[in-house]
Amino acid sequence: MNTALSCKHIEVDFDGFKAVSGVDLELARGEVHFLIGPNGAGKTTLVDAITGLAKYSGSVVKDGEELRGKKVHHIARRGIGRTFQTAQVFDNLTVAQNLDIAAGAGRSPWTLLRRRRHLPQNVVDTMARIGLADHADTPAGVLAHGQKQWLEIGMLLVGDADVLLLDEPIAGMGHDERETTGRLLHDIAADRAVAVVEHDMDFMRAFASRVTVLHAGAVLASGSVDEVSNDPRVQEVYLGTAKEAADAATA
Amino acid sequence: MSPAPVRMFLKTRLGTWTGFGAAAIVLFGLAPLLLSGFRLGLLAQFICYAIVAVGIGLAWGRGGMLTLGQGVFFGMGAYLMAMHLKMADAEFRNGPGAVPDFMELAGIRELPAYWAPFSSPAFTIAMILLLPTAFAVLLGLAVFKRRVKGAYFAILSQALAGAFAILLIGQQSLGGFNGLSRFQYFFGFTLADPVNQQMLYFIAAGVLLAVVAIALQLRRSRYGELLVAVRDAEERVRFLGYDAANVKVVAYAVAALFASVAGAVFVPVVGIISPASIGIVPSIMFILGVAIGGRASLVGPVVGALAVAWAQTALSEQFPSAWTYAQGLLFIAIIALLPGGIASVFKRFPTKRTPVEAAA
Amino acid sequence: MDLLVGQLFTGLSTGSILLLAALGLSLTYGQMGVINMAHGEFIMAGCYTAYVVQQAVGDAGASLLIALPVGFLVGGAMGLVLETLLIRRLYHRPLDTLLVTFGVGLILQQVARDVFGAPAVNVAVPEALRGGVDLLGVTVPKTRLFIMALAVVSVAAVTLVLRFTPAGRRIRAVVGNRDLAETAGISSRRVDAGTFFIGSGLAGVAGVALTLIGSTSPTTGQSYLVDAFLVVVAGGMGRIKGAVVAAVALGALQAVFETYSTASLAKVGVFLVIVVFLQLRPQGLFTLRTRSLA
Amino acid sequence: MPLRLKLKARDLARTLAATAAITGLVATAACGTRAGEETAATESCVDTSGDTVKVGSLNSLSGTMAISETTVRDAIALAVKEINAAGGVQGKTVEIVAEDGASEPTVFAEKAEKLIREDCVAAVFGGWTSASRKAMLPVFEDNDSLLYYPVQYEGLEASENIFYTGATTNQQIIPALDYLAETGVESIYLVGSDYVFPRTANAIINAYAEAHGIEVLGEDYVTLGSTEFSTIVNQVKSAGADAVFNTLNGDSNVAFFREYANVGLTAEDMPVMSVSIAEEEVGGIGVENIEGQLAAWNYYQTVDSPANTAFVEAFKAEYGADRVTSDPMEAAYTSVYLWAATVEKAGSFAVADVQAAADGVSFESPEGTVVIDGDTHHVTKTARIGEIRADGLLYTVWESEGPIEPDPFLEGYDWAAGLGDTE
Repeated sequence: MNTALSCKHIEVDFDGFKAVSGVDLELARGEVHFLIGPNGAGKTTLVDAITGLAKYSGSVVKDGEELRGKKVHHIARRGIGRTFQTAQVFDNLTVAQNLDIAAGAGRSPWTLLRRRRHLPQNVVDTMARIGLADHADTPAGVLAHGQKQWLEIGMLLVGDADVLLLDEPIAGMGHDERETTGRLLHDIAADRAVAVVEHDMDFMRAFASRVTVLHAGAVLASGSVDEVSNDPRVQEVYLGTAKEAADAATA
Repeated sequence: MSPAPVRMFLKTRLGTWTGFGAAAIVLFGLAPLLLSGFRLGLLAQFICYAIVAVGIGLAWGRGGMLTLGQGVFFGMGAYLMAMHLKMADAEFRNGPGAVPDFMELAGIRELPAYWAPFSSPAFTIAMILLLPTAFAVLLGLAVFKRRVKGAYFAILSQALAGAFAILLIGQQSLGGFNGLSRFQYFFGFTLADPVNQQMLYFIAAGVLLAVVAIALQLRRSRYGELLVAVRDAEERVRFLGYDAANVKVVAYAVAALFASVAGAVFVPVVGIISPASIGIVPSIMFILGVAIGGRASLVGPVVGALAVAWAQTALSEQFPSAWTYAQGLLFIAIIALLPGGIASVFKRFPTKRTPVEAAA
Repeated sequence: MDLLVGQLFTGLSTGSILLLAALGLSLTYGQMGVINMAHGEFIMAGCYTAYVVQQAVGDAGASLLIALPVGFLVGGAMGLVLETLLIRRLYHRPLDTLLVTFGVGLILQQVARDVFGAPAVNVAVPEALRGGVDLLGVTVPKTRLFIMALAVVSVAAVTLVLRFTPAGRRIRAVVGNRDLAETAGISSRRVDAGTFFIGSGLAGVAGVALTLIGSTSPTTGQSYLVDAFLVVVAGGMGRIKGAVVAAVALGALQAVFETYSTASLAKVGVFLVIVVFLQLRPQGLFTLRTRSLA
Repeated sequence: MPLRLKLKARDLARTLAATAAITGLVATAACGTRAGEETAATESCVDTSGDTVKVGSLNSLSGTMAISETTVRDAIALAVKEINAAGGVQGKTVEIVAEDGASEPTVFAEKAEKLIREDCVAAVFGGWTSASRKAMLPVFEDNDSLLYYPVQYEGLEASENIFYTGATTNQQIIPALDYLAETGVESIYLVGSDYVFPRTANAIINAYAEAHGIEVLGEDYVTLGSTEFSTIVNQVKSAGADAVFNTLNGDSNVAFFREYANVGLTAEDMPVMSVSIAEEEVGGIGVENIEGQLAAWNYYQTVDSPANTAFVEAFKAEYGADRVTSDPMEAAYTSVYLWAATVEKAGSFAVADVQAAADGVSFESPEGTVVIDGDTHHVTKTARIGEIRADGLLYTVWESEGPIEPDPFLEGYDWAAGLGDTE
């Protein structure tokens, strides 16, 4: 297994409330790793911790380097990219501009202060890959919901992130868009580690290479889709209670 | 001709040159021909406000930093220039090391040490360019790195303006409440001479064009796009690996530099700088023109600042009370109903290439 | 000893004035993230309420007691109107709200000038509050004791309302998590209006009280506003506890600076301390830590 | 497309270069007089060919100073009206061009320039704060025009282009100190707003005190507009001086006197001598807080003279019976008459003629006879110490023996040597 990111005993404490308590998590290249769990299980908080937004104890190591205590943008520069529950794109900039910015975190001040002469090749390629080649000059704000989420994923791709933490990437998508997104995730996971926070069980079953179930801030179970689905504890706390919620969100 | 094609044209290289050419003809040709010496001097003063406005447009309109304390940087530039002018006057009258007249009156016999270097024009100009910029960088780093933003930043910048004005009032060696005034010469030229007053106007106009050109380049550069990105989704930018604080600091520092240069030109044009011109209220009044003209547009803040300054002069004498109401109503009406300012009225036909012009 | 007691008292007294001016602001800012620049003018409206009531009633003591609740209603009503007509429509645009309310403040000042005239008017101090009390060798003016007491009562009242009334619980729920509160069936719109009413009413009360020590003129409110904002910034948004501690701390700081340097430098010193303080605690003294993105 | 974009990268440099070139060219071509060379005198545009002559009235009608300065504007308008009713100046009707100084020095400078260069007024009346006067001074000198400045000030100034009709320090501060010394005051405490007048006044007071054996127990300044006096009043009280000398300005007085009364200090045990509190301000402070305290001016509404009775009556008739008259108003009113008398004497509106004729011009003003001193452009004034009484008015309790000659640089006082050098 090609481990990209290794989290050991992560704990996040909000004024006495332990949102995440002692989570271990390994993300491997080549896998689409789903993080599931009921509301308040600590999934998003875990992502916040890894990306440097939330303070935590424990350790997050990527390619041998400890990330705890580093600033958000330093962690991002080490190839850890994330998306948000509601897609965060730059509404007033075009798709091309969005991607160009995402591709340029390492640019020199001199480059920044000049105009863009032409789009970098990886921006052009990525636009095609996320299906937005025809929208290069469209302001991101007018894109459809699903397109924004693809754009956000595309922004991580051009930024050369090799650990992608995606927070509900198919929320609000129709069936075809989900399929497309699922295939895109597998495609990009070929040489990257992809973690997906999701509620949608069908989507998870269709596309997960590995699943970790969180409950009340701790790992309940981890393994293949089948292993997890057959775990009686998971069925008890999660599939029983959250199924309706997930279905409601899907509808 | 509808506005959209005009705007499209102005985006082209030829259009940019045409725009600057037209502005140069108006500023350097028409204005001196049509306006009396007094009105031209007044225009020079308004242009100084417009220069500040260009900076605010950059920091606030493009960068989302509502800086309610530009009076601080305006004041720095103005006081630095005024110190040089007072030194030069004193040395012209009484030789090197002479004490400026207002200090004699305040009973200060020895030239304070920090005044001495300002007898050098080069040092003065260097300080006008460097000191406010460096201060803005330091303050910006202190504030933005700690992710103090939005309303917190606005309040802090406002408190800064208040504190700065109070600090100056307490400094007798900087003229205290009365400030510095009564300048005779500007780098060797007699300020009382109308020809030299016209020269000052040309300098002000030239600085305005230069400042607009710099702002234009910043807007069209990759940095300009990045700045808008930070304005609209700062966290996203940070998670892409940028230090968003640095992006903001640059715009804040450039706005400070513009304000400082404006202050430095303001002093010989108007002939006085005092704490009354740089405190909390003058600082927030800088915002009004920018809001009216269009915070996110390039030319909007310039037009807005000129319009507000003109209206203030023209209306306040006849209707001092009505003018205050008008100011209040303008703040409410423009910001609540037309947040893009006047500039947005001409953008009813959105062109595909520039969605960044939308209001913050 | 005298000096120390004097400073201690001055700090508490200045702090209680700051607190009165900032309490309502802290509430509205915390509730909606709205910076109300017209808050100072609401204080000014409270001052003029005291003036008008005194003109009508005559007796200074009785008029003060009447003016306090009337001032609350006047301030509150103005706040309600402002919230309904403007602030509600600018939700999610906090910086624009700041500028719009500044415009409102300008207009209110001019209204005061046109109605009451530009010169300061006199609100007489009730006989019972004239003179001072000797405490540990320092003469403490009764008016300042009254203001300190009023500050304590105001804080207590706000705390009680927030903690023990249904309306207060709704306010706290919305401050804690607006979306969640809405899904729980709380109309955040009505809560906003209610909060603004209370916050602005407190400004009115502050105005009435401040006539005891300061002048009543169209620009009275302005002089309190910036300091009040600094209290809110330093205290942390929406935290009554933070506002109390910050107000007293800034009051004491001001008093100490003033004794050892000049009053002018004291203002500058306080500002510097706040900037340094924000390096340590960027979100102010007390904050709720939540997982929401800032 | 890429080609076009490529060229654009250099736009900034080119635009800047072009701008610099244009500015440089135009500016060099426009260069005028250099330091040391004689400047061509600016031509006055005052038009005296018609039946009217214009004068400017420049006062803050908005902003913090509007409170005080609108009263001065009214007094100027009254004087002009009376003069016109009596046949005008040199047979011409005087027409006022009113401008708003907006309580901001820069606006004063701008409006002064407008009055001189656009409206072509023969003289300007107005200004209040020292800052506004300092801002206007270069404008009047550069354009060689006349300003009549009607407010008591800190002295140390004598411009050819300004007539100072308010008191200078030896007509207000020094008599006030003389009065305190006469009544047996041996120690004083100084409280003032932080700006030039209080600082200059206190420098003089310190010098005076040293020369006359009076002890200065403290000297405190507050920010203009400050209303926090807890610390200062406590320090004043514990210092236990015989009197307080108060140079506070505006709203600060309200807070100061309330605090003063509230800690139990009274006019009997520690009188306060104020130099910026006139009839207008007493109302806002509250008579009950300030009754019995002292003020130093040259004029009170209660001055008993035929000229003043006529002035007060005319003012109340014009603006309402509830209005009061104060020192700066009287000085402004007087200044218009002084200008008219000087023009009549010179037989000309020209600045040089007025300047030449000014010495010795006198007027029976409400405060008594005032005479212009041609050297300093100040006027002789009678000093009066007033006591604030229950009706809110000030009553003279002490008066100098006749008008005092102006001495803005305090050259006639040995102890004041070195306080401020002549220019």
